[in-house]
This record gives sequence, structure tokens and C-alpha cells, in this order.
Amino acid sequence: MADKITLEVFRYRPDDNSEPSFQKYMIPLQRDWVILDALNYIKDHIDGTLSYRWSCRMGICGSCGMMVNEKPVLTCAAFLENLIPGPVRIEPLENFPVVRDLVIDMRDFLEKLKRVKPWIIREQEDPAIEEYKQTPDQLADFKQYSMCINCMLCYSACPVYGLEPEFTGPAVIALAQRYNMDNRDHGNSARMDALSDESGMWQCTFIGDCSKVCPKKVDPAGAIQRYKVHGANTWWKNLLLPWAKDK
Amino acid sequence: MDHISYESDVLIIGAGGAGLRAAIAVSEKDPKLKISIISKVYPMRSHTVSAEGGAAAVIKDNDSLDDHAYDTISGGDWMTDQDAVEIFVREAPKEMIRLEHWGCPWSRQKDGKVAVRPFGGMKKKRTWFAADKTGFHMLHTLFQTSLKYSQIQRFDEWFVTRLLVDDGRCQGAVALEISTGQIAAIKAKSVIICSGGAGKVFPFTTNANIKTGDGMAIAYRAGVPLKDMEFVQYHPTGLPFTGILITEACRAEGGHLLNKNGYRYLQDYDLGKPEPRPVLRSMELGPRDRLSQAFVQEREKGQTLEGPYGDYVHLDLRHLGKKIINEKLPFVRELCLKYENIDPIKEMIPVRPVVHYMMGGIDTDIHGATALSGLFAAGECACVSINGANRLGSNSLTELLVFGARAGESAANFALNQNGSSKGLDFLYKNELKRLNKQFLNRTGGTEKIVDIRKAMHHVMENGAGIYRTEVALSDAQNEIQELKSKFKNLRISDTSKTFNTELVGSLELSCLLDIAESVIQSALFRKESRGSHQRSDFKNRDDANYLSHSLAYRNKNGAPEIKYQPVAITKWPPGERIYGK
Amino acid sequence: MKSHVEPFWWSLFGAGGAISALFLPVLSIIIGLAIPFGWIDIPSYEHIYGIFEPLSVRLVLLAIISLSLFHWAHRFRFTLYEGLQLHRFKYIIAILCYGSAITIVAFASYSLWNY
Amino acid sequence: MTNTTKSSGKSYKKEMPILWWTRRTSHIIFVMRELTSLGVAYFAIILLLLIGAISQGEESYYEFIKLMKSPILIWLSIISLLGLIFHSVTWFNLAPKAMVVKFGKYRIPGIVIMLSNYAGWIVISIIVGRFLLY
Repeated sequence: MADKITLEVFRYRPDDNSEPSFQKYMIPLQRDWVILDALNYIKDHIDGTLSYRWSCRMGICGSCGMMVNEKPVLTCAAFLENLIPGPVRIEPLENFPVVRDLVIDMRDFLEKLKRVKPWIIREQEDPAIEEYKQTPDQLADFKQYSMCINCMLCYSACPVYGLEPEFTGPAVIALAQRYNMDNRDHGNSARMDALSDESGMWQCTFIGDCSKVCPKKVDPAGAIQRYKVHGANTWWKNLLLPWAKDK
Repeated sequence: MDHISYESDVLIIGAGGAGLRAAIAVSEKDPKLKISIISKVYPMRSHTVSAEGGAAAVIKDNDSLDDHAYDTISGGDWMTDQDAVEIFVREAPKEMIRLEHWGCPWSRQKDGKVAVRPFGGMKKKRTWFAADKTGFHMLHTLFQTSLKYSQIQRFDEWFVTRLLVDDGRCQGAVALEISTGQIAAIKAKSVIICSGGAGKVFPFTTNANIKTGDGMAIAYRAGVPLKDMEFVQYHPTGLPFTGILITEACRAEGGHLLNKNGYRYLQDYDLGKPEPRPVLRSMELGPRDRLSQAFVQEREKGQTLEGPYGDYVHLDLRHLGKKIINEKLPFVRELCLKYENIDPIKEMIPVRPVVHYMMGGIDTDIHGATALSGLFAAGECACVSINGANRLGSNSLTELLVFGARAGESAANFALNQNGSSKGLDFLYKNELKRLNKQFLNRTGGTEKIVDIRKAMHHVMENGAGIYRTEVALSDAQNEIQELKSKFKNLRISDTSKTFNTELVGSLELSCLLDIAESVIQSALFRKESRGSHQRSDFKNRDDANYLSHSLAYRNKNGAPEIKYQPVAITKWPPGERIYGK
Repeated sequence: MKSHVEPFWWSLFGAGGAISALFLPVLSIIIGLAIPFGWIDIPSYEHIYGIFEPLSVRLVLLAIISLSLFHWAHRFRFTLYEGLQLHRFKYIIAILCYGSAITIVAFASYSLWNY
Repeated sequence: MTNTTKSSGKSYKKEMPILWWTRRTSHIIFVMRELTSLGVAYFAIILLLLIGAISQGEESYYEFIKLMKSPILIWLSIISLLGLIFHSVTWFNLAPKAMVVKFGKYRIPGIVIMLSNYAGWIVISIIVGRFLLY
């Protein structure tokens, strides 16, 4: 095993009015280092001006997603050892505006998340005396979609989002489904309103890369297709049986 | 430089579990109140996300509030305020049900009711859990629910540098917008700090990179005392290199801790007899401090294993079998596979004690109020105190909810009784602008590197204020921290950019860490007894006659901590002995 | 519930996708390859005419043809949007795609009716 | 809830190249999958023309068969058939993602749905073939 490896890191510093460029760093190669450890090494010992986000280093906070050799990954879960001999190219997540270096602007996601009402909607709120019942099977219906850590890898992998920034996108639709399929929730039709317009789920052409890159196996692509089936059924039901009520 | 200011009724610093719960509480109290939440990271990045095991609240018929209270108080080695604990256990079930109503995907029984699991130091099963990602699900549920309230305004990725205190009350904060480098005054009628702990003063910690004690430090600098800072909880089972936590649930499901001879060494430390099945409050399910201390003693006997990242012992789950591990502990298996390349179904997991939680923090009463009028605190950054000398596992997530909500309600009431802000705020803001520009933003020269000071601090804390402490080691540590503080004045910041300058943020965090480290050492130095997580080799016994009281670290004029004491509130559980394994 | 036409087109796309996946390959093998290459005897005119004589068979055939065309119209519309980044012409593209499908379906209905 | 953070207005956005999908194999496969719709449309029109020819009489039927034997149409038939088969395979493989079939509490696994799709395909092909030829 070689004892050094080169990282080619994307640099962008708007204050200098400079164009983006790649900077090479040679770092020691350690068996148990992930990409993030290498970046921390650069930050501490070679170049303090490199900016990136990170926090938990255990794949749950969702901060450290980047493009590594053109694939979106969580850098805390990508061992350097698997990228030998390098050089390893590290870029900010694709499809997002870059604030600086490896830091992307993800405010668009938060705006979209709010639009699909990601909270329990009840016809009436019950007092907090007793839990709502939910069997393990009912929990299993939506559990997968509740695992999203908002790491933005799916947005980065989604060409539709790259082409049409209006597109609501994989994670947000999966999270809408997370609530739709929760037996405690009655907000399906309110969310359908937000998602059935042009920027909603109908934009998705099922490329499927979002599900491939998801570190938590949320399967947003599946969530979107199921939502389309549901949306189409609802549309026909409203057309043919306008008096029937949706959940 | 532009002068920018924002106005709101309640300002919340920190957007983790406690901050979000507080924000919802304020929103519900009076929808007219305008709320600002400021956090140095996006809410879903907050460290609450990493909590695995669960949250305790009495809900089953065979359990009782008094049982929960007693477990908490004895677990805390009688340093807990019993009035606070009584409120805590009483309000816990309601808070947990509310979170359930907001959609938290709690694991369930077949009949659809919430399931509970056993946890270390608990006599009854009362830990609610969402598989082994409880904190993650709680945080995302709270965050997503908070999106419902349009009166909540978020300042994502802003770093608070100072509280605005004028006319004897806290009226907001000055904060740096990380993405642009602009510094603004955020004025408010009341302020709640929910900024989490400060595990990053230590080298081996389960804590995320963001846990640098910023909120504790700014309160401390504003004259608010930090309470019980000497009590630092080690989690007995972290992965050696990364500090990643391997949840107590592993042991609750029946995992064994083994020394290098494959022997369940806990039986040698008054923690009960080894049984094949897990027994509550016994052996591997004993309290965290006792387990961590047993590790150190075992190491002194030469019975631990040696690895590239220090000594360790083994956590053995193999006998549980594939089915139980995959069903009950899937995240643990995922972590081991992804970060240490170990499969717990086939191999033993190397573990060591790692700093996990700070029992101490900003001194508050049972309403979350601090000594400074208009300033409230909740969560790990606060010390109410329900955790005493050693926090009971799975109480911290519940604490976020109970005291987050209480602090929110108190801050809302306080704000409703205030008129505008006082005139002096603009002057204070301008002063802070000057200070930041001089010390950080326009800094030139300097030779000391952030990483060197940080590493030196880690070394000082590990050696001087670790699991076992002595007068000599603590005094040395205090001197060394002073040296590091003067080195900090000569810090070199190579990055001059205004845009997302993480080196700038790192140096602001480091200044907070040094203040916290100093207060931990000083509080530990003054407590000449052993109690809970605070173990003095030179004072081996608990000393209720002299030390059944909370330490309060005040910052004096020279910036050094001064220790005072305040009695522990005892209601109905007189100090007794902590007995486990019987 | 707001009403949009997107679910309608998607339903036709989905139905067309399924029906074309099930029916077209076998028809294509017979008509496009087996007969031209002489792997099988050319069916006699009488036989083939008889097959399509019942109205029900013609209706099934109409369903296959029209749903397949709507499947194409919807999918091709997005292929143009994305594959060639023509989203700015989205209305023209939509009209051309669905319009030509509707025209051909109208023609198909006419010719199957007048069989 | 609103978000106050202001943009510095200087962020950098990389443009996607017009033929973005040529850079990754998975995207080329995706575009090929989408282009199978041309095969579907082509063959639907062939079917329509065949029916038209049949309805116009015996002569035009054989005329049509002859036309199908011309090299260009042979090639088009081969290409469109490959497209159709690729369409069928991708469609059947992906269908379980969109369809969740429950049998009481029991969720039928995706693989079962997929395999029943293939079974349906085979059965329909046999029925159509027999119907057309015998």
C-alpha cells in the first residue's frame, strides 16, 4: 500500500473574484481514514483556508456530502483505501450553487420541504393523554421514508433537478410520502396539492440514480413512482366519483 | 461596516432538540410572538441527531414516577435537585406522547402501543426508542413540525458571539452570518440558549465536531455561572479511533464486556454476578460512570488490549445471533461495518470509554431561567439539575423535551411582559463589532496554529481531568490551560475571506472551548471528594458533609473561574448509597 | 384538490407502457421479422381478415395502438425536455407530441371503424 | 417558518452540458430506455398501416407484406424490436417500485411482482401468437 495519496480539491473563493480551480494536496494514506479525515488533515496541517461542512462523522447528520470522483457520497463513509492509487477528485455536490470551496447552498431544499407540509395533519388534534395506536406493520409502511437525513446526495444525483431547479426533488417527495403513509396522518390531499403541479412529482422520469446514491436506502425513486400511481388514481376518482372523499 | 439588526420577541440560540421544542412551546403559548432560531448549523445537523438508544418516560402500568425519580437520583449520586427530578418524571410521559402525536416513529408493540426497552441504571423498562436512531427521529420530527409555524424565523448557519445584556437583562445577541461574514444584532425580549454540550474539550468523545460549548461560554462571559462542570460523563463503549458511540442498547439486549482474557471483568467491581441473560442495574447494565471506571482499573491491572488508538476491551454481541442484531441493533452493525470494518455478528467490537455528556452547564432553575433576567437555557448546555453527578442513560433526550418546553414557556411569558429594548444595545453591538474585527476578522500576524492549541488542550484535559483526577494533575492542567489561553492571543488565522470562513468559526469555537476547559478543571479541583463521574484518587469517598452541593463557576474580572457552592435540593430521597447488581 | 392534466397524461403513459410491453414484442417478431424472413408461412388473407372482423378484436387493437402512441407522446416529450434541454419550448413540444398522438389515434379509430 | 440567511449573490453554478447524459453509462442507459418510446410508436403505426392494408383488400395486404421485406423496413423492424424488448424488460423490472401490492397485512415482495410480470408477458405472447397464426 502506498503511503501517500493526492487529492484534487475544488476551490472557489468568491472574495477573490477568482474562477473555480482545482488544488492538489498530497496527504498521508492511512488505512482507517475516510475522505473527511483527509480533508481535516489538510485543514489542520496544510491549508487552513479550505472550507467544507462536517459534524458527526458517523453518517447521520448529513453535512458532509460531496462529489468524490464524480459520485455523490458522504465523505465520512468513504474510505481512502478504496480509492487507491488516486488522485482523488473532490468537488462540491453537483446541481447546487457553490457558496465556497466544497460548501453548497441548500436553502432551496428547505423551502421545498416546507411546501409539502412535512408534519402530522389531523382532522382534530387529540390531547396528549394517550399515544395514537400504530402497529409494527403500519410503522413499516412508512419507516423507510422516515430515514432521510437530508444529505442532498439524491438532489446531486438527479439530472432532472439539475436541468429544472423548480423540480421538488427526491428527498422532499419521499418525506411527503413518509407522512402520507403514516396511519396517524390525514393530510394526504393537502400534500397532493403541493406536489401535483408542474414542479412536483410529474417531472420525475424515473432515472433512479437518487435511490442508488442514498446512504440510508430511503428509495426516493420508489416513493415518487408510488406517489404518481396514487396521484393518478386520485385524479380518476375525482373525475368519476367527485363525491367520494380522499384521506 | 454596515450595521444590521433584526428584532424578535424570543431568540433561541441552538436548533437541536431543546431549541426546536422551545420554539414550538413559544409558538403555542402565543402565536403573536415572533421567534428567531439561530444556529451555527442547519437544524437537522444538530447533535441530537446522533443519540441512539432512547428516551425515558413512565408509561407502563408496572412502572411509577417515583421509580423513575429514584433511578435518576441514585444514578446521579444524590447530586440531582429532587424538585427538578419530580417535575421531570411527571412531565416526561406527556412530552413523549406529544412527540408521538407529532409523528415520531417510535418502535411499537404488536397491539400498536409504544414499546419500551430496558436501559442501564433503570429498574424498570421505560425507555422509548425508534429502533436505534431515536435522536435522529426525534430531531427530524421536531424540525419538520416546527416548519408548520410561520412565526418562527430561522437564522441557519449563524454563529453567536455575544449576548446583548443591558439594563440588567438579556436582550438579544450579536451573531456572525457564516456564509457572508456579516455581523448583526438580533434583538429580543428574551433569549433561550439551547446550544448543547462541550465534549470537544476532550480528545476521545462521541460528540460531534460542532459540540464546542459556545452557548455555555457566552452565558459564562455574560456573568451567568456554570454549574457542576466537573461532572463529565464517559460512555463506557465508544469505538477507539472515531469515538463513535456503541449504544447501551447492545448491553441491554445482552452484550458482554470482556477483557483480554475473555472474562466479564465487571463482576470484580461490585456490579453483580454474571448471568447469561441481562439483569437490570447489574453487570453490563450498571451505570455508565462505574463501567468507565472499571475500564481504567482493568487497564491498570494490564487486562485490557492495546491498539493503534489506545487501550480497549471487547464488546461481544456474537451470542445474540444475526436475527436479534439485525432487528434490534441494525445501526450498531451498520456503524461497525462502515467505520471499523467489523461485523458484530462474527467479531467482537473494540470499545473504550469516551466522553459522552456534560452533566454541568448553565445554571438554571426548574423554569429554565438563569440568574440573568431574560436569559433561559435548556438541554445539555443547561444544568437544572436532573443529571447530578452522573446522568442516567436515556434521560437526556427526555430532558430536551421537558425542559425545552418549560424554558420556551417561561421565555414566552417573560417576553410578553417586556416593552421594547433598551437604548444601550446599539452601543454594545458596535463594541462587539470592534472586538470581532480586531481579534478575529481583521487579524494579521499571529503564529499559533488552531490545531496545536486544540491538541494541547485535549492532552491537558485527558491527563488532568479524565476519568480519575488528582490535586496535582488538576493544578498542572489549570496552569497549562492558562498558557494555552495566552497562546490563543497570538493565534494565526490564515483565511481572510468573508465567505464561509470555517477557520474563523474554528477560532471562535476554540476560544469557547478554552473557557469551558478552564471551568471544568477549576470545578474539579475544588471538589475534594469522589462522586458519580467525578473520581478523585486523592479523595476516594463521597463527602456529603462538605460537598452535597452544586459548584457554581463564575467568571471573575480577570476572566478566570471562581467557584461558589449552592445546596442540593432534597425532597423525599435522603442521600443513600448507590447499589448495583443486587 | 387542484386539477391538473398531468395525472391524465401519466395514466395513459403508464397504461400504454404496460400494454406495449406485454403485446408489442410478440407482434413485432411475427410481423416485422418472422413473416418477412419467411420463418413462418404468410397467413392467408382470409385468415387474417377474419381475425379482425369482430368489433371486440378491433377495439382491443385500437386500445393497443392508441395507448402505445400516448405512451410515446408522454415519454418522448420528456426525452426532448431533458435529453436536449428544450424545456423552454415545453408548450410547443407538448402540443406536438400529444397532438400527433391524438391525430393518429383519430385516424386509427376511423380506419378500424370502417374496416 | 422562514429562513433569513441572505445570499452573498456570488455563488458559482456549474451549467449542465447539453448532452449531459453522455458522461455516465447509467445515464446513457436511461436515455436509451426513454428512446424505446420511438420503437413503441413506430410499431404502433406499422400495426395501424397493416390493418389499413387488410381492410383495403387482399392485394394491398400482400403489397404491405412485400413492403415489410424491404431492407430499410427490415432494419427498422430489428431496431424497433430491440427497443421494444428493452422497454418490456425495464418496464417489468421497475414496476415493483411503483406498485405495492398488499395481501392483507402482508406486502408482496417486489421480486414476486416482477416475476409475475414476466409470466404475464410469456402467456400473452403465446396467446397472441396462436390467435394470429392459427
